[in-house]
Amino acid sequence: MPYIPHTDQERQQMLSAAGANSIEDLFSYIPSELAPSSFDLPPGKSEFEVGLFLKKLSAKNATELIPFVGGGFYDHYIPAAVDAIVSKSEFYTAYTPYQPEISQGTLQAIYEYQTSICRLVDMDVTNASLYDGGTALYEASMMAVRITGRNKIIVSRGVSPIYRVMLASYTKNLHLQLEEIPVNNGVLDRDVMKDALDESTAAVVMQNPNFFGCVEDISDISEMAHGVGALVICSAYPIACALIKTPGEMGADIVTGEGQSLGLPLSFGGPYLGFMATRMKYVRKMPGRIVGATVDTEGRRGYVLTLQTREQHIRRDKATSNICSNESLCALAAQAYMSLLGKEGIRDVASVCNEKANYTMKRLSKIPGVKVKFPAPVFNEFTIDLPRDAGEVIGELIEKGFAAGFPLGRYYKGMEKSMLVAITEKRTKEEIGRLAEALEEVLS
Amino acid sequence: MPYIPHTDQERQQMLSAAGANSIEDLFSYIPSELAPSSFDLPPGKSEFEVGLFLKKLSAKNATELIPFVGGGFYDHYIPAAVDAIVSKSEFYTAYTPYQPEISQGTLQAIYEYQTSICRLVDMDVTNASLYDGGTALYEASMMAVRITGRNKIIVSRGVSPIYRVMLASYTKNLHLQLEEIPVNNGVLDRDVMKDALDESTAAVVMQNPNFFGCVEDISDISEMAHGVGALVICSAYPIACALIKTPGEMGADIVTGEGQSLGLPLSFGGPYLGFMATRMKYVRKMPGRIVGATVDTEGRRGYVLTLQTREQHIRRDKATSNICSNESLCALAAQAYMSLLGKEGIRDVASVCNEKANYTMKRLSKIPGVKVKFPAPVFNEFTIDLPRDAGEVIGELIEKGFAAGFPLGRYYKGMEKSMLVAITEKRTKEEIGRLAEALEEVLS
Amino acid sequence: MKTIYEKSVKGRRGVRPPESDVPAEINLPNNLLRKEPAQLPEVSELDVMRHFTKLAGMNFGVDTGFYPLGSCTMKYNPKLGEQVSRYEGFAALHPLLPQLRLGGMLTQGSLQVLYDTGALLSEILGMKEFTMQPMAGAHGELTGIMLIAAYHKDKGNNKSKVIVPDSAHGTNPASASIAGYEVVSVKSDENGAMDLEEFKKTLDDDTAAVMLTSPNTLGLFNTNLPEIVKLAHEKGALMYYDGANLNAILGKVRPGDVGFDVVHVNIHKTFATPHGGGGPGSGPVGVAEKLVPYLPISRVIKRSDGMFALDYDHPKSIGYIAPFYGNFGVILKAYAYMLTLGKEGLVRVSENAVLNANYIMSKLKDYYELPYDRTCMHEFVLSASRQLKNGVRALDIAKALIERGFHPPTVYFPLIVNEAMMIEPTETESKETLDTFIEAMIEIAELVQKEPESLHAAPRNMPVSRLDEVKAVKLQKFSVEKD
Amino acid sequence: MKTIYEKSVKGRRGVRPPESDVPAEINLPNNLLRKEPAQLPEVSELDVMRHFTKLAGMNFGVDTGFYPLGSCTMKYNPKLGEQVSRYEGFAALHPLLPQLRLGGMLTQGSLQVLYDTGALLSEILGMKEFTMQPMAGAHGELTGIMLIAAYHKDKGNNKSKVIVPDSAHGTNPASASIAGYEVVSVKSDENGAMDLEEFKKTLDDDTAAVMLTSPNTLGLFNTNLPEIVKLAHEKGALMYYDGANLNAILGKVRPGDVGFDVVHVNIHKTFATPHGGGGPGSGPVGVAEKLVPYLPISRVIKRSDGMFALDYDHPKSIGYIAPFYGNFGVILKAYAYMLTLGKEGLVRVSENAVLNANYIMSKLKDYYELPYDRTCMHEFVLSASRQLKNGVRALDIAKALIERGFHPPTVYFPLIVNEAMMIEPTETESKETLDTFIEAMIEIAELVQKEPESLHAAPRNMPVSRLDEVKAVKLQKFSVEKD
Ligand SMILES: Cc1ncc(COP(=O)(O)O)c(C=O)c1O
Ligand SMILES: Cc1ncc(COP(=O)(O)O)c(C=O)c1O
Repeated sequence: MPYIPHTDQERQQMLSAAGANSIEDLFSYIPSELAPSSFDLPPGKSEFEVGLFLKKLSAKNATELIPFVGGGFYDHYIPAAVDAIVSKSEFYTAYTPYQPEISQGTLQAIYEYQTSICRLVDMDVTNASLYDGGTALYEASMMAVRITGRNKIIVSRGVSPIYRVMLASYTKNLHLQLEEIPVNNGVLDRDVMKDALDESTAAVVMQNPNFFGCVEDISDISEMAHGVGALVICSAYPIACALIKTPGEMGADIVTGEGQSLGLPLSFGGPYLGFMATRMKYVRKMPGRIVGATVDTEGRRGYVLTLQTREQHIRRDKATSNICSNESLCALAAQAYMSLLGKEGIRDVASVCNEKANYTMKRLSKIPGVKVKFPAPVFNEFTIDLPRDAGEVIGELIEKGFAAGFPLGRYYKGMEKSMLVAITEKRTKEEIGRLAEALEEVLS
Repeated sequence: MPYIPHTDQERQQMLSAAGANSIEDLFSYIPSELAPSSFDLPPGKSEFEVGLFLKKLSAKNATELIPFVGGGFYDHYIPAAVDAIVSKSEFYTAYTPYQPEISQGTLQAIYEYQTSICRLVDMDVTNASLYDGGTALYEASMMAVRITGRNKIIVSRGVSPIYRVMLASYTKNLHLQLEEIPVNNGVLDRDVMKDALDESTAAVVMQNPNFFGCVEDISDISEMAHGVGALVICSAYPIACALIKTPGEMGADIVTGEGQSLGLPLSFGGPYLGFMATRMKYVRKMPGRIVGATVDTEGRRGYVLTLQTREQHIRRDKATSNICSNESLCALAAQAYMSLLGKEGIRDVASVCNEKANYTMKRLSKIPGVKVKFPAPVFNEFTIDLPRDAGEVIGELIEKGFAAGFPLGRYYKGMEKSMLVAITEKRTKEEIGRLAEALEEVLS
Repeated sequence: MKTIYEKSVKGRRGVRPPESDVPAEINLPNNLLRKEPAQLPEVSELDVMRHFTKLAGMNFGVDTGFYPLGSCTMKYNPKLGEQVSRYEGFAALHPLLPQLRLGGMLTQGSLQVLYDTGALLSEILGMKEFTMQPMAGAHGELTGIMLIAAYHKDKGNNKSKVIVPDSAHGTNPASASIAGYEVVSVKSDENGAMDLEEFKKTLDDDTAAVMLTSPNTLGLFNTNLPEIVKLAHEKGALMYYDGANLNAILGKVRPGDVGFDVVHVNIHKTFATPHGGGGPGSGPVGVAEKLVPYLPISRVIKRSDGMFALDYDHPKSIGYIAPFYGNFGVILKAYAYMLTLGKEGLVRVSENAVLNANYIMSKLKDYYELPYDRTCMHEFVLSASRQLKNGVRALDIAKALIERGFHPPTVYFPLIVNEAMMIEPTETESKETLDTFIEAMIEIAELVQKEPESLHAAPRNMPVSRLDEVKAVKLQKFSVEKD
Repeated sequence: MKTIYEKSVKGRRGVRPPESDVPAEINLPNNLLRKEPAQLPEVSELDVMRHFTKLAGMNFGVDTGFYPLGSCTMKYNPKLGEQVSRYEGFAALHPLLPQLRLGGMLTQGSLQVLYDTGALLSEILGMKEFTMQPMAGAHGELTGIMLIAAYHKDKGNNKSKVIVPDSAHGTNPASASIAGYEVVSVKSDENGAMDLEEFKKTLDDDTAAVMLTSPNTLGLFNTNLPEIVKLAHEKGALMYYDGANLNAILGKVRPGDVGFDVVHVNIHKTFATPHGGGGPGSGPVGVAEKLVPYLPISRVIKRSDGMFALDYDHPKSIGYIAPFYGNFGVILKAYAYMLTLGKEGLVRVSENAVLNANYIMSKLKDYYELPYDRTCMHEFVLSASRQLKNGVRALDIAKALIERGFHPPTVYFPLIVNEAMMIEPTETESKETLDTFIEAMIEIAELVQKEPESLHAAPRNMPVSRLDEVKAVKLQKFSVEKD
């Protein structure tokens, strides 16, 4: 049998030692009425056959389209060394580093990852990872509720609609009040926000750049929120943080985000990496594992999982979260990515993205009938209005070999003619030119 | 600059320490007349751009054709674990294990590889690898010349024509006499061989299965050769050795071969793996590195490069060979492959190949105008005669998505209508059926 | 060992991104730019590779050696999985593609992976349908409890509590609590099973669900299951199955047949996907027919023409649990594993996992306290209570095992066993490996008699000796200080 | 550590090949079958992974740490190379495809890689054309000498000897000898260069070729080169350039400009492809115009329509050197490397390689004998002669370095330096790394003064201590015994 080493002879020896005559003996005390009513599975296949079958399946996915779809998940370049690092089996075949002496590799790597995230978003402390950017946002909201003891959460409509649905789904039964604030001209409507903010507000949830790609300074919102004792949660795009004003600089109290852009493949939605960072004073309210530095019996530096009394395995139903397995290997990949690109490299990535996005925006807006929707500055993604249904146009562009953008009407009523276009450092001037030509053709 | 860590500041510090003012200083004593007359190279590119460019180049290769081409190089399945093993950078970024205490990984692996090859071909001792099967055959011939002090080498025409050309090329200036013996009905012509063999014969060079795919027992030839004091060199296909009578069983004195089939990708001709095995009495005449077992100062077992006085770094122009770098990582891959498949697995691979080849032979020979050329039994490759030029037919089958076989006329005058078809365990009944149908169409 | 930050040198660079081939125009006003660059490491590619190569050498995985970490099913992770998850057609696929017009057509391969894996799980566990969205076991639990809540709400049932045995994993009470329920714990009986009488007393109309692990965290199969299920259902409570221990019963018992209404599966345990130093995992949730309407959207369906599609039209759905379809890359590896093993292979998995556990148990029970001495399933729990008399704790034994080249068992869990050592060998371990582990455990037990103090110093051959966890809490150092 | 054979258990299986989907008919007569199965290991996939994971942990590579093995250019091996060589379009390509009708069309991608790499090398070295066939440096040497022989034969020159300096690598004389020439060695002068007077005396009409390494194996550039070339050419001898040390002179000196007629390049050194624990390498050979007709076939050409093709029509060719086109996978990695570095990058390679060597040399020359005290190029040779007075040999120093986490330099080569230690840092090493190495070397030098005996016991922290090489020769154990 695949992956099972025992020969029949060994099995027999072991059975005798265990005082059983047969394998069936070992299961004999299970009531026979519990035997499966069905177990209708295909026979096993050889490694070769399985690999080939999956290769063929993979070929049914249209990864050959030139991608301009983002929406929070981006086609950044992943250096070859990232995969070389996460392919080290001492890392990927290990589990949670409960036994620190035998797990310093994972622990130190995660400690370094925590450092990198803190520095990228300008916060004091980061946890070891959460599932993804959406659950991280939900966890942050619950954390704010715990910290403030309040129950209203104000959410900008500039936050990813996917994350907003997640937040709503998770909190449906929790007697919380979710209130959404509109976005006008690409930026949060301050007036509505001001009205919504009150002493029952636990948190204001923002995203920057927002889902439309617009970048804004939310320092004023932080001030307003703090004025009524509410926390500010900001969902951030880590690559953008290398260039734009950071959530920390803008007064956020909790920063979350999707770490996929830091060296993880798109992989149809996962595994990804939820990150969460906050101010030191809130660390004991934070969900998720945290690695801390300490010393061993001989005074040597080492790392351990720490502040575990926040966690389910100690606190059970009183824990800050139920999370156990997280996305550790993805955090390792992110740390490898951030180390390989480094201080200047990651800023270069961000700059190139921005330059190319500006170029693309200009180029596309020259097409008759196409206009940039919002005046606000963008990072690497922007919204354009088309003369007709964006979904339709995108469908026609698929025929021409492009995944040209995301139809905003899918999530925003009234934006049926709007398309969200994302650019990364991988998109070349030539590809952008070809997209523009194809769009021109489709629209003419 | 890519891969160069120094900052300008560090460079300056180091220059001062070295007593130089500038990098140019370090090169200043080189006569200026030697400055390059040209150094016209393209500017560097980012990792992303280079990877993408090469991806596009790779797409220009027709690897999507269903392959039935063999000729000594086979499309066997490579278990995923083989690549996981050779991707361990402690192995692949090391060099020759000159310092055994820091290289026990490579040394033990090669020692195990030597063991596996010995057992597969039934010989006493194997070297650590040679470049490929062709140079191994040449080295074996020279070894026989050294051992016997004779200068005639008799070569069967059943030996790969590629290897025969190599042998001729390498020995052109060496006052050796190469004599080729014809193959009749797929097997060596014993009568001609008998006439050719004499007291000046250093070696008889055979291949089994031969280039036409036919398997034969060469025990009688060994006897004849030994009778006149000549050695028998047999070029072997390691997968076949798992099933058919081994070179050792048939009396060969030196066994060589191409190890590509043991877990190495086809990779357009290399890197491959030349193996060589022989009887213990000839070990000091063998070229190439050899790993031997010994003990350390505390009596613990360990491994070292041994019998180095045969080699160029000690013996210089009196060495048994000039080889220095070999194909160590390929030998590691082969050892991983042989370990993963194991005793029963490799025999299964060989059996399935043979079964499928027999099936294919039967199936194709049902096509009007197609006939199996030789009555001799085959392992996984066989020769068929077509009603017209094989090269032409193969060209037409390419259009239909098949690399259907190798046109023997390319190397053998008078065999323009013959095609060599190779089968591995990867070819399915369905693919074989489709090939048959396509051939039928092309021939009708 | 130095951190990568301590290896950083001002101005040094690693991998270069592509240079811009468009005009270099940053179109952001100054006040929107970050003040100074993020102080990420400044190192070369070689620096990075050496750093992580060294760190890897300071880590222990299944590929390094025996890893009998109870409840975690640290079995061999087939390399095929690593390979297929890197196929470009899978790895490069953007999750929003199916949201484009006719986008489903662009992602048929991945949709089939999701659909088929769900279908296989449904058959393996005897459930009606699976959602593949949950990204770990605990996430599956939360999803499951949310489904139960949605069900009760829809049926107009007003129920506020969830029953969990005291042997349960911490995620069970945590998940129930986070989903808005009050958690009621039921103690275990002398057989290690949930105390039936106590359960009966606790169970009432206010009980929304009963969460059970089967076999439980002691590695014991509760033969009262049918009765518990019957009782719960009679009170209108739903039965939740924590699938963390599914490795014990593949092809032997199906939770669906037993009457469980909701199950989660720890893909990274039973289905051999790597644990990644803590994750990623995957925790698909399966439900009985009556809970299907509440499953998260999107749902992957197979249309009558054989094509796969995403279906959002479920008004009773609890909504989105994950941004997309779950941890696809992990699910894919599990799919490859299931296809490789097939029906017979999966049955052999649990048979040999159970055999291995019983073999070790039979060899060790003379040396260590075995609080529940019955045929176990895929794991069993020893107590170091005997050793404690000599001042040696389970933790000391764990560290002594590290010194001897093994990953220790899970210690101090389940909470109901004093000085617990929870041993789960898995089916991929050979008899020789088990024998060397048994020998080491016996040797340690003997050492406890002879020189108990020596065990407090273990491990002595690791990059670090025992670490001061209290100091870590005091220090509050969660990142490298800025210079 | 046990061998994989010692871990073997009768009947145990690892990876299964696909089962046959055709009738199970072995069509071989019994007398053609092997008598009993080859006694390969019988182990599980996990056994194999653990075995090689452990073995990898007992090995030291560039990714592990500093590897200043002189003459071997152990620079960083970019991971991009590993990735591209695994692209299916490259890895799965059968080498016989171009032999099929119009087959060249089926392999345009790989043919371009070969052609372009050859063209880049031609420009880098200043040669007319390259053959990519040779599979290592020594193989390139043999090819080169065969080319020289073919040339002389064609021209009717009757020449029987090849001149090689005594500082040459062993492969030089070995290659010349194997190609059928008599090898004449010329000693080095007090500057470490080939003694010019002695050379003049040795050079005669019977000289077919002069083989030089430049910089030579002492890391020194011979400023007499132009004169040597002139003298040799006057006698009708051809100049052979051993490119093992090309890393020192990229963009600074081109062998072709200097007048070399034949060169080989050690791709795995200068062009950053991994050394694989001993190989595979690649040793392309470049020639001046007059030698082009003799190059091995096939030759990769670019047709006027821009397509690539194989050309066999060279009646004067020496024939086949390799079965196909060389070590394609290695060449591909080198191509990726050259494209990444580009013109400026390649020049910086030699500049920084030379800087690093001079930096270490300047820091160590007070502690160790530096027999040739001049500005060195990419490497330099120290002698442990001073230490020898205290009974400490170069070998002891090497083992002491192992103990301190470094791979030792090349020792006892070149032969002309007593107790030689040949140090080549390469350009990819950082100043900190060099500094830690320098410190270790100084510390060892000081230890030689204080406790010389302690060095004989090194290394003490490896899986094995010093191994008995004499015993290995006596034992003649080259494989695991059958049981
Ligand atoms: C019994 C049990 N339930 C639930 C979980 C939680 O699973 P996960 O870590 O995947 O969230 C675990 C994990 O160890 C477990 O052992
Ligand atoms: C100077 C010199 N020449 C030639 C060679 C032989 O090269 P290869 O090992 O690639 O055959 C070497 C290898 O170390 C060398 O250092």
